[in-house]
Parts: sequence; structure tokens; C-alpha cells
Amino acid sequence: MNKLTCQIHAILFFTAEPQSFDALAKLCGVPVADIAPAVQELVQSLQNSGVVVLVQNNTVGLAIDESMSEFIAAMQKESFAKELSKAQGETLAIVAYMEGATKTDIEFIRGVNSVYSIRALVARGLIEAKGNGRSVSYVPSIDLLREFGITSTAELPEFAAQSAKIKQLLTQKDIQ
Amino acid sequence: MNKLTCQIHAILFFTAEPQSFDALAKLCGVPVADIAPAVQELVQSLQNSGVVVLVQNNTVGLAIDESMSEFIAAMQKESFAKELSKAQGETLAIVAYMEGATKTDIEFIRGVNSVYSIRALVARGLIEAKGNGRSVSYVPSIDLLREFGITSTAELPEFAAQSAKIKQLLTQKDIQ
Amino acid sequence: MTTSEQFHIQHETFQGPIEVLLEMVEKRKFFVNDISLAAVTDDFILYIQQKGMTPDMVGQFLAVAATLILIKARSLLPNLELAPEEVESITDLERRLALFEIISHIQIDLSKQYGKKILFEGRPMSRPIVFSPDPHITKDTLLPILTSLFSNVPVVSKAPVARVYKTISITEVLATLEDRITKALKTSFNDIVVRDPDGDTKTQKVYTIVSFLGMLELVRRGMVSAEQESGVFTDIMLTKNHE
Repeated sequence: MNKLTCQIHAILFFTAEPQSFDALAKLCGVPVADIAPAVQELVQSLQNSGVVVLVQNNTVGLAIDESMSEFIAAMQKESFAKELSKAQGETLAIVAYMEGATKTDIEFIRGVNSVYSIRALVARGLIEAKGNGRSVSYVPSIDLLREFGITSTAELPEFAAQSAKIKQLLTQKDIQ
Repeated sequence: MNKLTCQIHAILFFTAEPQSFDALAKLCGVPVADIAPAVQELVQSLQNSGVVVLVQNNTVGLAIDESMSEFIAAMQKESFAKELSKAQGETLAIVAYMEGATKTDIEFIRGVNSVYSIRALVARGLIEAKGNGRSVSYVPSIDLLREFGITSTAELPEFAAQSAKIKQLLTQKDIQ
Repeated sequence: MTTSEQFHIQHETFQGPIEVLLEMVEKRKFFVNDISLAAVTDDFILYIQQKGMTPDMVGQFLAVAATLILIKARSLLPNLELAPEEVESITDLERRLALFEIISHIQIDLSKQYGKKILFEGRPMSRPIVFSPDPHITKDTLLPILTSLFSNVPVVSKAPVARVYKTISITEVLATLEDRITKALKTSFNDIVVRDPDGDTKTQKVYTIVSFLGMLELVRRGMVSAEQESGVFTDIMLTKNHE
């Protein structure tokens, strides 16, 4: 692939969103006319790779190949039916007892990178992200509370004592 | 690409998260032994495409090629100025160049308690714990490769020479 | 400075005994060997006395100091025979220094390279959120999961400042040394006097010599007075000088 094609591939992978030819031209600093041939090269290169390039109305995006989509859907369905992993259970417990926990709060208590557990819990609708950028924090979803048969996390066993304990532990986050 | 390679590509692209060979084998319904050759094919196919395949610890993930990093960094406004403390750098050096080290190994070489540094590196996702109980050892992760802009630990500064020296000095210990 | 900042700084700048020793050897442009290690022994002991250290730090430093004194004793008395474990403690220290030297150089390279050129991750493809609870997780199962995590969080003692800054003064360090040397001297002298046929006399002799060197160090600094009552083989009496 030539440099421009690589850049387009990288942008589409990085953003996971379709991009207009105009936007790509601006990002890559090239004339719009250069985009179409590069996109054509990308279509060629990713043929028969499990990932396809979709082009429509001067907009381009990546997607899972038709032949794979059933497989991916089944995979996703299965992952949602599975028990939560130990990591996911821990992450959920922290968010339940500390509404508004951030990624770094969770990682401090768990001592392990938790980005994928958080992502999985969001995808399963068990927790929700609030805010944006660096200040994103997580709260239990309404559906989860309903599932638990409670109207507020305050009804969780020993809520007051345990959430105070978490806050106390987090005061050491800056120390260490 | 053969079907298995396409499936792996689709999974990695769809989830945008590293997957262990074990997990991939389960998802694709094939023996674990089949995964490594398919991953090799994927490495080949995506060469010079703007996207690279990272393999470490029988785990595989996709990332954006090194030649694109400045471009992507410029594209997103947030800056990611990251720093390693001296203690963390030493601990990371031991884990990476020994290709897996226990807490005892780390503290033998550094001469100081290293619990905090180990924990900080695990929380940042740069190293991962393997095994459990007393035999826990720490190994470099895919994120370590990404943060250093390399596709294998062998690309770390003077890796082959220094790693051999360290291993040789450590084996003297076991002989006695 | 806030309390937490102070702790942080203390924590990050804490140099272990191996690092301190290596710096001393490198500062003199020496290679690591018996001669250079014997030469920096005094500096090292001085360092322990002058730096404010927590008790566990002092412990780690004293272990290294003990090996250094052994190396110095050997360099002063070439015929001195060392017990196998003493030889091992010396080679061990030399190996640790060699390893640390390599690691600290790598660390500099790694810190330069870290985060400079990142291979960025892609984002996951957006997918509709489907509420998919795990029937095993109920409102009562989260509590034990949470509390089991608490034990993993490293807790700084409740009064971190008091603990971290509880330094051992020079007098305290020397008092400890003095105490140990006095005791060591007594026991070792007893051993020699009794001439226990089954005892490991080699080790004892070395221990006596090392203690003796340590005692001389204290005498030289005027911390203790040594007195031998009468005759060559009588007990040496140590008295602590009052400041």
C-alpha cells in the first residue's frame, strides 16, 4: 500500500467510524481527488481478509466481512450469555459501591489495567459512562439496579461502610 | 487469507482488544495449535498496511503502525505525555530483559522493596502477572510494545546483548 | 508541601543500598572489585549514619555493610580464611552490583524511548448495548468480591509521616552497632576460651575479627572506649563514651 492508503487505513481503524473523502483529504493534507484512488487500493488490499471497505457517497468505512458477520454476531451473543469474568465482577463491584468511579480509581483498587473489563460491562449494559474525555466516570445502569431489585445503590448490603472504605483507600492513590 | 486468519482478523478488528491464543481457539472452534500459523499469516498480510499485528505471551492484538504514530498523535488533540519513574523504569527493564521475572528476582537486583513499582506497572498494563501464589512471574505485555513503539521486545535497546548478560549473571546464582 | 507530596518524594528518591554503593564506586572511577569495595566501605558506613532512614531501610543497608566489612577484613588480612557462606555473600554482592549497573543503564534508555512513539490502538466497532446480566451476580454477591479486593491495596501506615520520617540518629545507629559488637565480642571470646571442639571455629574467628574491626571503628570515632584489664587473653571491656 502507498503512504496515503496506509494513512486512510490507520484513520479508519483508529476512529472506527466512516469518514468523508473531504475529511480524509484534510487530515492527510492531500487534494480530495487523491482520496478515491487510495480508497480503491485499500478495497483491493483488504479483499478476502475478514474486514471490508464500504464506500458510499464519497464516504468510506471499515466493517466486518458479510461472510464473517454471522460468526461475529454469534461470538458477541455468546460473550453476553457468559458469566462475568473475575476481572469484570471486581470492576462491577467497585462501580456499584462507588458511583462515579473513574478508570484510574478502578485500576488503583484492582491494581490491574481495567480498560477491557470496563468496556465489556458497558457493552453488556451493566454500567454506563458519564462525562467525557479524561473525566469519564462510571455508574451502575438503571437496568442493573432493577435486576438487583433495588432502586438505589444505597440499598446494597453494607453500602455506607464499604463505600467509605473505598474512599479512604483512594486517598492513598496520590500518595503511591 | 484462509478462513481462520480472516476470523482472527475480524475478531481483533471488531473488539479492538488483544486476545489470547486460547480465547481465539475457543471462539473459532479450532485447536490452540492452529492459532500461531494463522497469526503468522495475518502478520504477513498486514505488512506495510498502516496496521501492525503485535504478538507477545501467546496474545495477539492490532495496533497502528509506527510510521503513523506522529500523524495519529497530531490528529487527536489530547496529549499523552507519559513518564516512567526511575524505580518503574528499573523494574520494567528487569522484567523485559529477563523475559519474565519474579518479585524476588526484581528485589535481588534492585536491592529495595519493589511492590509499589510492580503494582504501578501492572496497573498501567505494561507488565502482566503470570501464574499464581509464590510462583507469580511478571512478563511484558502487548501494551508495553505499543507504548515503546515496537513490535517485539527484541527491538528494545541492545536487547540481545544485555539480556544475555543479565541471564548469565543470574544463572551463576543458581549454580551456587 | 502537602503530606502526600512529601511521601511521594521520599518514596521515589529512596535509593537502595546496591544503588548507593554502585554510585560510590563509579564516582571514584573504579571497577567493581574487592579493592574498590574495601575502599568505599567507610563512605558507605558514613552514608548510613548521615542519611535519615527508616528502620527497615537501615536493615537493608546494614546487611550490605556487613559484607563490605568482610571484604575489607579479607583485603587487610590476605590469609584470612572465609566460610563458604561468607564467600558467597561477597560474590553475591558483586553480582548484584554488576546486574544493577546493567539495569540502571537500560533504565535510562527505556525512559527516553517510553511513550515517544506509541503504536495507537483502534477503537472497537460500535455495537448496540444489549442489557445482558449474569444471573450469578445478585445484589448480595458483590460485597464479598469487593472486600476481597481491599486486602490487595497496599496501605501506607495510618500515620505515614511519622513512620517515614522516624529517622535513626547517628547515636542510635552506633548504639545498635555497639550493642551488637559488644555481644558478638563476648560470645566469640567465650568460644575461643572454651575451645568448643564441635564449634565452627573458622566462622567464629572471622566473626571475632570482623567485630574487632567494627569495634576499632567505633573507638576511632570516639564512641566507645576499649579496655583490656590485664594480660593478652583477658576479656576486652567496652564502655560507651558520653557526649
